[in-house]
Amino acid sequence: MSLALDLFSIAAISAGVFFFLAGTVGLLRFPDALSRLHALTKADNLGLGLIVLGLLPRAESLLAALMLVAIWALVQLAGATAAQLIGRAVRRKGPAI
Amino acid sequence: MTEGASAFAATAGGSLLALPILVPAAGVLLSFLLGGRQAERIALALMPVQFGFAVAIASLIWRSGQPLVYVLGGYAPPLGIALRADGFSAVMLVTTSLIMPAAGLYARTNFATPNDGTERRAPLVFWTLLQAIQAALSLIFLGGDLFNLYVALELLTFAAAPLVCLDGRPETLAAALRYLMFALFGALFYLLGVALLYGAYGTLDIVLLSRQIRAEPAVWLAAGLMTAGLLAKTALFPLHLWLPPAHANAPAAASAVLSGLVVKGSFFLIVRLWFNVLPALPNAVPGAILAALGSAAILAGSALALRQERLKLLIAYSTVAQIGYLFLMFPLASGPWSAEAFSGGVMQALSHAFAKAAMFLSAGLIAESLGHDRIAGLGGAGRAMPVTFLALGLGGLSLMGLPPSGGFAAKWLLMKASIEAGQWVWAVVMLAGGLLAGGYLYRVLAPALSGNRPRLKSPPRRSRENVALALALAAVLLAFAPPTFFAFLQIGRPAAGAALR
Amino acid sequence: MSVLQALDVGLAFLVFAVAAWTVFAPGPFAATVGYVVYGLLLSLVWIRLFAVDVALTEAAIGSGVTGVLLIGAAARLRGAETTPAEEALTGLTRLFAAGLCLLVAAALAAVVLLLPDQGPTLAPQSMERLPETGLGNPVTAVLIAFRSFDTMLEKVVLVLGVVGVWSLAADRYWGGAPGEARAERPEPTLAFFAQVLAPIGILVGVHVFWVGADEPGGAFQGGAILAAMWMIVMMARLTEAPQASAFWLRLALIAGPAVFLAAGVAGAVVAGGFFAYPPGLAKPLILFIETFMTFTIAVTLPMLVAGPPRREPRR
Amino acid sequence: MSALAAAAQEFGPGLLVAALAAPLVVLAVVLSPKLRFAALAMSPLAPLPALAAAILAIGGAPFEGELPGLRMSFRLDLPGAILLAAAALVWIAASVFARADWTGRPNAERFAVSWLLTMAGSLGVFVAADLLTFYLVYALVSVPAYYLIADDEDAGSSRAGGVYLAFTLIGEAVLLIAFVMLAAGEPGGSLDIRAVVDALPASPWRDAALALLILGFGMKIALAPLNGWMPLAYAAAPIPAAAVLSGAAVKAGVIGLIRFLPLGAALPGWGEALAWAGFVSAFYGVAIGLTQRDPKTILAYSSISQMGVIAAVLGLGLAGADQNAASDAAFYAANHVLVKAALFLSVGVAAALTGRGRSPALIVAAALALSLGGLPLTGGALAKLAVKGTLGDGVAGAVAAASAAATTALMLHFFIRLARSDNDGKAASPQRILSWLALAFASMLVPWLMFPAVGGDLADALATATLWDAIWPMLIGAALAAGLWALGEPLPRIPAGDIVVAQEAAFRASAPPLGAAFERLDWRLRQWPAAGLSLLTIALALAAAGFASR
Amino acid sequence: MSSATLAGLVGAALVGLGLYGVIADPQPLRKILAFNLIGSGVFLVFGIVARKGAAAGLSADPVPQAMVITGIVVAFAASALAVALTLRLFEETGRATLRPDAGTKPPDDGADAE
Repeated sequence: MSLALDLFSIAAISAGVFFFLAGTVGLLRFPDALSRLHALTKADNLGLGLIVLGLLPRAESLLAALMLVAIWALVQLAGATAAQLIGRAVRRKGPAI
Repeated sequence: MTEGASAFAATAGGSLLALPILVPAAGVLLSFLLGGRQAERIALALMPVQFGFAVAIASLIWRSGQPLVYVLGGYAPPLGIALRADGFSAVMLVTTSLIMPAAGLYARTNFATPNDGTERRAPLVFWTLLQAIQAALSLIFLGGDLFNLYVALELLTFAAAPLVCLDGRPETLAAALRYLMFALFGALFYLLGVALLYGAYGTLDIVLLSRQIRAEPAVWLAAGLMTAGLLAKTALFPLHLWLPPAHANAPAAASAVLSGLVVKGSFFLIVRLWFNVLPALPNAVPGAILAALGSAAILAGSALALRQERLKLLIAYSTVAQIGYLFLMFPLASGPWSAEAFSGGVMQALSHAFAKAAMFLSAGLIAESLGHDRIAGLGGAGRAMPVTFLALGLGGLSLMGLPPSGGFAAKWLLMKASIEAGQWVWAVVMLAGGLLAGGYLYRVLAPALSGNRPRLKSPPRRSRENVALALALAAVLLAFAPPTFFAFLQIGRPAAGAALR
Repeated sequence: MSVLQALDVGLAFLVFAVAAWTVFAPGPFAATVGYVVYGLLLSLVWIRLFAVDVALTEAAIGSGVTGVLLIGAAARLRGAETTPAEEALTGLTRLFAAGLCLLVAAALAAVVLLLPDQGPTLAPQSMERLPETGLGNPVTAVLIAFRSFDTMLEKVVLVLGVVGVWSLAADRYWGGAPGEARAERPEPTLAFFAQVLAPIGILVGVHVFWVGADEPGGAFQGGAILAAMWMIVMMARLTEAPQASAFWLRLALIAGPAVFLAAGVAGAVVAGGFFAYPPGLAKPLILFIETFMTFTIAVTLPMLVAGPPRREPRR
Repeated sequence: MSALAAAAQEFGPGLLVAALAAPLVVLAVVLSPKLRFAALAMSPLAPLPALAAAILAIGGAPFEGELPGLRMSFRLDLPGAILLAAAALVWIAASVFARADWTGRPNAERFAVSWLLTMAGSLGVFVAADLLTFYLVYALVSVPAYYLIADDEDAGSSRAGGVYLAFTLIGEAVLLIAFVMLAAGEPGGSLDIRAVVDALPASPWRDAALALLILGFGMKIALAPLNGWMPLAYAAAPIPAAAVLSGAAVKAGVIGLIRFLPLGAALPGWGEALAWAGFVSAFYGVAIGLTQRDPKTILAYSSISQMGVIAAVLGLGLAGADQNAASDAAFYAANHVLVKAALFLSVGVAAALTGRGRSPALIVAAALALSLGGLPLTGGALAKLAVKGTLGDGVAGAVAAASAAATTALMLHFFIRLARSDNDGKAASPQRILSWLALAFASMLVPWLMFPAVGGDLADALATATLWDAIWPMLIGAALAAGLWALGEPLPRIPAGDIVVAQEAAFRASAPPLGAAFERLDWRLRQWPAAGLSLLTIALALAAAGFASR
Repeated sequence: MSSATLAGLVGAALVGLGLYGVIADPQPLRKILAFNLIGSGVFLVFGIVARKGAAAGLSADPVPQAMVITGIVVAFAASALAVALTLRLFEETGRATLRPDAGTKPPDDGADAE
């Protein structure tokens, strides 16, 4: 049982790290602001989500697990808002960021 | 902690030490809360109270012949914070509590709240920050913990910097920004030194540190950093970049406080550091470096004062020079002449405080009455406003070091110590400084008492002239300080270079 | 080298690299963004130093609120970015400056390395006297009891900071509100974000303050989180910055230090000394003081970020 | 005599304080606009306590006084009393003479304040007993006199005032460090002048202190080449101011040398150096004076010369451990106080008189002028007699005789220039003429009264040999003057102040570039990067210095 | 090398970097940034001191930690004041600079009657 959970954790966290890595590469390599934003939000949403998922079985208590989920939710909220604002700014002032 | 216990046995009346800090701090909060005319009322009402505290502390020290100690909250150092007052603290407190009301009375005209009671920016800020300066200075003079003193330094900077640009002119804004930035620079150096000292000894209490201090790299780096940081706040040449524009452009009452008192705050801490924290260490070479910088300050500051076109800038550069004298006491800190050197340095701090405050207030009156403060346009002004120029001249007497004046007494003591120590060069520098001071005062006073009276925009109010004159007379009266006064200054001064206990 | 050590070294290099970016970045805006990242990384360093209280403070104030302040300033300073030629340093001066800075850093590093591994400490004494305060978090005990004088004065510094910032207002704006006038229509995305986040944030802030007595957290950290919430709400234009002349605002700004100071003076009457707490009543009294401090920090930080009044006062 | 001695002990101390206080009290009253006029009328009375104290001390015995609250102490001994008496008389006469200057002029108020301050200092230097009191009154007699010199506010007096002030302040600075050395050399920590001078010969700072003392006081008495300020100042000052400055105020330097040179200890090197400097000055003053046209300037050069003689006497006294040199030099100087002041007043009176009144005035002036050369039966002859013992019969005596001849020539030159000088158009008030006559009379009489006090024998003064000794140098001098006159004044015209012109030029050439260099340095250092680098450097230097001094 | 020592070295390096920025960068805002770098370097030195003082069951000495917290707040207030001054100066003059000539011009007649 614990082995399965460990394997699950490792898989999920590794996947999360992969998305973060991919997002970072995208942030650095993509040509314009909107596509960079696209890369970044993927890293945030998927990467963090997978890591949180991987960590959930290791949480010491239900409260801790809830906090992990809350963190993910808050980052979702912040990321979405920031992406919105940046996207709007890009549209208004042109993509020269 | 038997050692700690003996050092922090509460002295009778020690609780008095907290009041000169807490009362003006409370004044700051109340003034800001109530606003409007209340700020001025609170500030002025608390000044006599503050004087009472200062005198009471001085008399307690005088009667017991011992420094006064108070442990805050019952948590003795090293865990907690102690306040401590020695002879030097007491005279600085009294000096502050005399100059503050003078500046306050003078400033009432400039920073009055309109009759309808509408709150105005400049008055509220001025009266609030004036009290903050008082609280910060009290803390600097009484603080016994190096980190607590860091907070005091920042308090002082925060209180002083906005006063510089109270009138909002661009050049004053630039001056205030330079002042603030360089002061922050200095504060960081000080704080870094504090971190190193804590890392080495686990305490920041001055007395406890002085008992454990050893000549080791951490201590020397800390001493270098802290001293340099404090020098930046004291504007010792060549770190004076902020002082002339800041002091010359601030409102006169603020200039008087900034030049007379605020720079003395960081100087006081340098004295604390070298005389109270590090007295057991060999300090001849660092002392000589400080005095060499002081000498450069005296010569360059005076020479530059000679070349200014505006009276307030001239006075500000003269502050640069006069600060230099303060540092001539450091290479003389050990040896049989150390008491003389210490007294001379303190005397210089006191007499410059009074004299410079008097001169800035006079210069303010001159600028207001004439509508400018160009030296070339001062011809005959002394005839139109004789009392103002008398105050300016008497202050100048002290700067030149002519008798009878506190400046003369200071020079005498410092020169005697430097001759006895065989360090001639400081005496020669002091002489040159006095001559140059004579030169720049001549530039102001000679034309002012000659030629036709200029037309005044408005004659200065007699009461304000008297304030300036009273300060100048105080600088003169210091010349007659009795020997007991110098004995009082020595209370609580550890002998420099003394062997480790 | 263990994994943790490897991570430490990596973190160290990352912190250093981002710091170097903030110094050498081409534009002030980029540098400022670098600084915010740097602050977050620094919080991790603090966690690795087992100083969670500091990490929270650094993240909230050192990186967060300071970041907002600096980014706002960088945005408004566009146009002042070019350096006049006469202010540019010559290569030789730069080299000299770099050499001196290196020397200072080297001296500092040497001294730090020379410090004994088991250094002098006040931890035992703190623990010894911790029970008197009724608190569980020794850092909070130092801040509110052992060195309460520092903390009270530092609150006064914050008040002076507000006075100083406000003193930069033009005379006609005195008593008015800082910042631009409120837009007719709030930015919808931001408004939504603020509406969702603010309640959660306030909860978290109060929580951080409350647990500060016994666990990492306290008035500074909680207050900073609350402050951030208010700033977000103001940024979303859901509410306007208050007028500088408002009595309630002034009261809020001084409440922390004033209550602290009053309690300190009261100590002289009832507990035998300034800033002493009466035995047994220490914890409630401390929480009482901290409540006001938290509130004052929550109000002060946004006012410091908002800058001087820039609108004519409404009478 | 014993009655006077008793009175001296009884009233002396109080009178000493009063001597210093009286001018200051009058000054305080002058500052009140309502009482100003009355106070000014009283100013000639201000030196009276000083005069009374001097009489008590000369006739009775020396005495001391103090003001413990102000940490001031006073002492009046014989040399001081002789000079004090003469100075007080001059201040009384000149105050009466100057009363016309008190009112109705644009600078009257300023003049009055400077006058009274200078008076207080001038009387005070003769009674100050400790270093600090002496330094205070010395500053008082020196600094406020600036406004007596620069009174006219034209270019010439501004220049004279500036030069005077520069010399004064440098002199003060030099003396300050000398005094500090004196104080440091006294192991007991006493500041009493006698104590510190007694300790001087054994002090580690003996030579430096002596050099600085001679330099400092030498500037005050205008020893060549530090003489440049004197002709400018006396020519620029109004007549009564020139009288008190040349008569009374300059003697602050003389009393300084008398008080501070350890005359009891034989220091041949220093003594002879001072003596030669004095003699050089004595002839230098005459030589340049002969080239001058303005009577006031000529009198100033005569002062330079006479002060040189006094310096020489004191130098020889120091070389030979001659204790009497103090009172002898004081007597010589006292005569100069009275005569020189009276001569300056003569210039004013002569300028105001026309026609029949002028000739008698010129005769009095001639008598005064020749007194300086040592004309028999005048105070000048007594003065020469008094210092004869110290000068001796050797080289110094011969040089002194030659200096008497030179002085005679210079004074004849002065007389001719005075006789030819123009009328300034101002009417001579009776007040002025009377005060001048009174002072002239006093300058003839008072030396006779004081001569016995310095151990002189009046009969000796009237002996034929003495008379002849006095006359032959004068004849030589007269011949010299006549020769020059006959040749139509062939000497080159040297600007008044001679060497000071070069000193001023050197100052003008060096000061502004130096100041500009400081400004450039300041500008560089006040750049932010420079200040930041300074801060780092200082921090590192302090740390390294501490580290290295382990 | 312990993490505390490493942090101390990072602190020293940050101080050096910040110093260079404060000295060499002419723009006030960049200087404020650099000040904050120095500040955090100094705080890290406090941090290592605290960590080396771990004792009595605590993993770090609480006293330096408390000082750092106080220091961070003070540093923030200082930044806020400096930023406000810089912005105001920029509004008034169109440039933000620390050049020394900004303050030494003689004021016009009457403009300096406070």
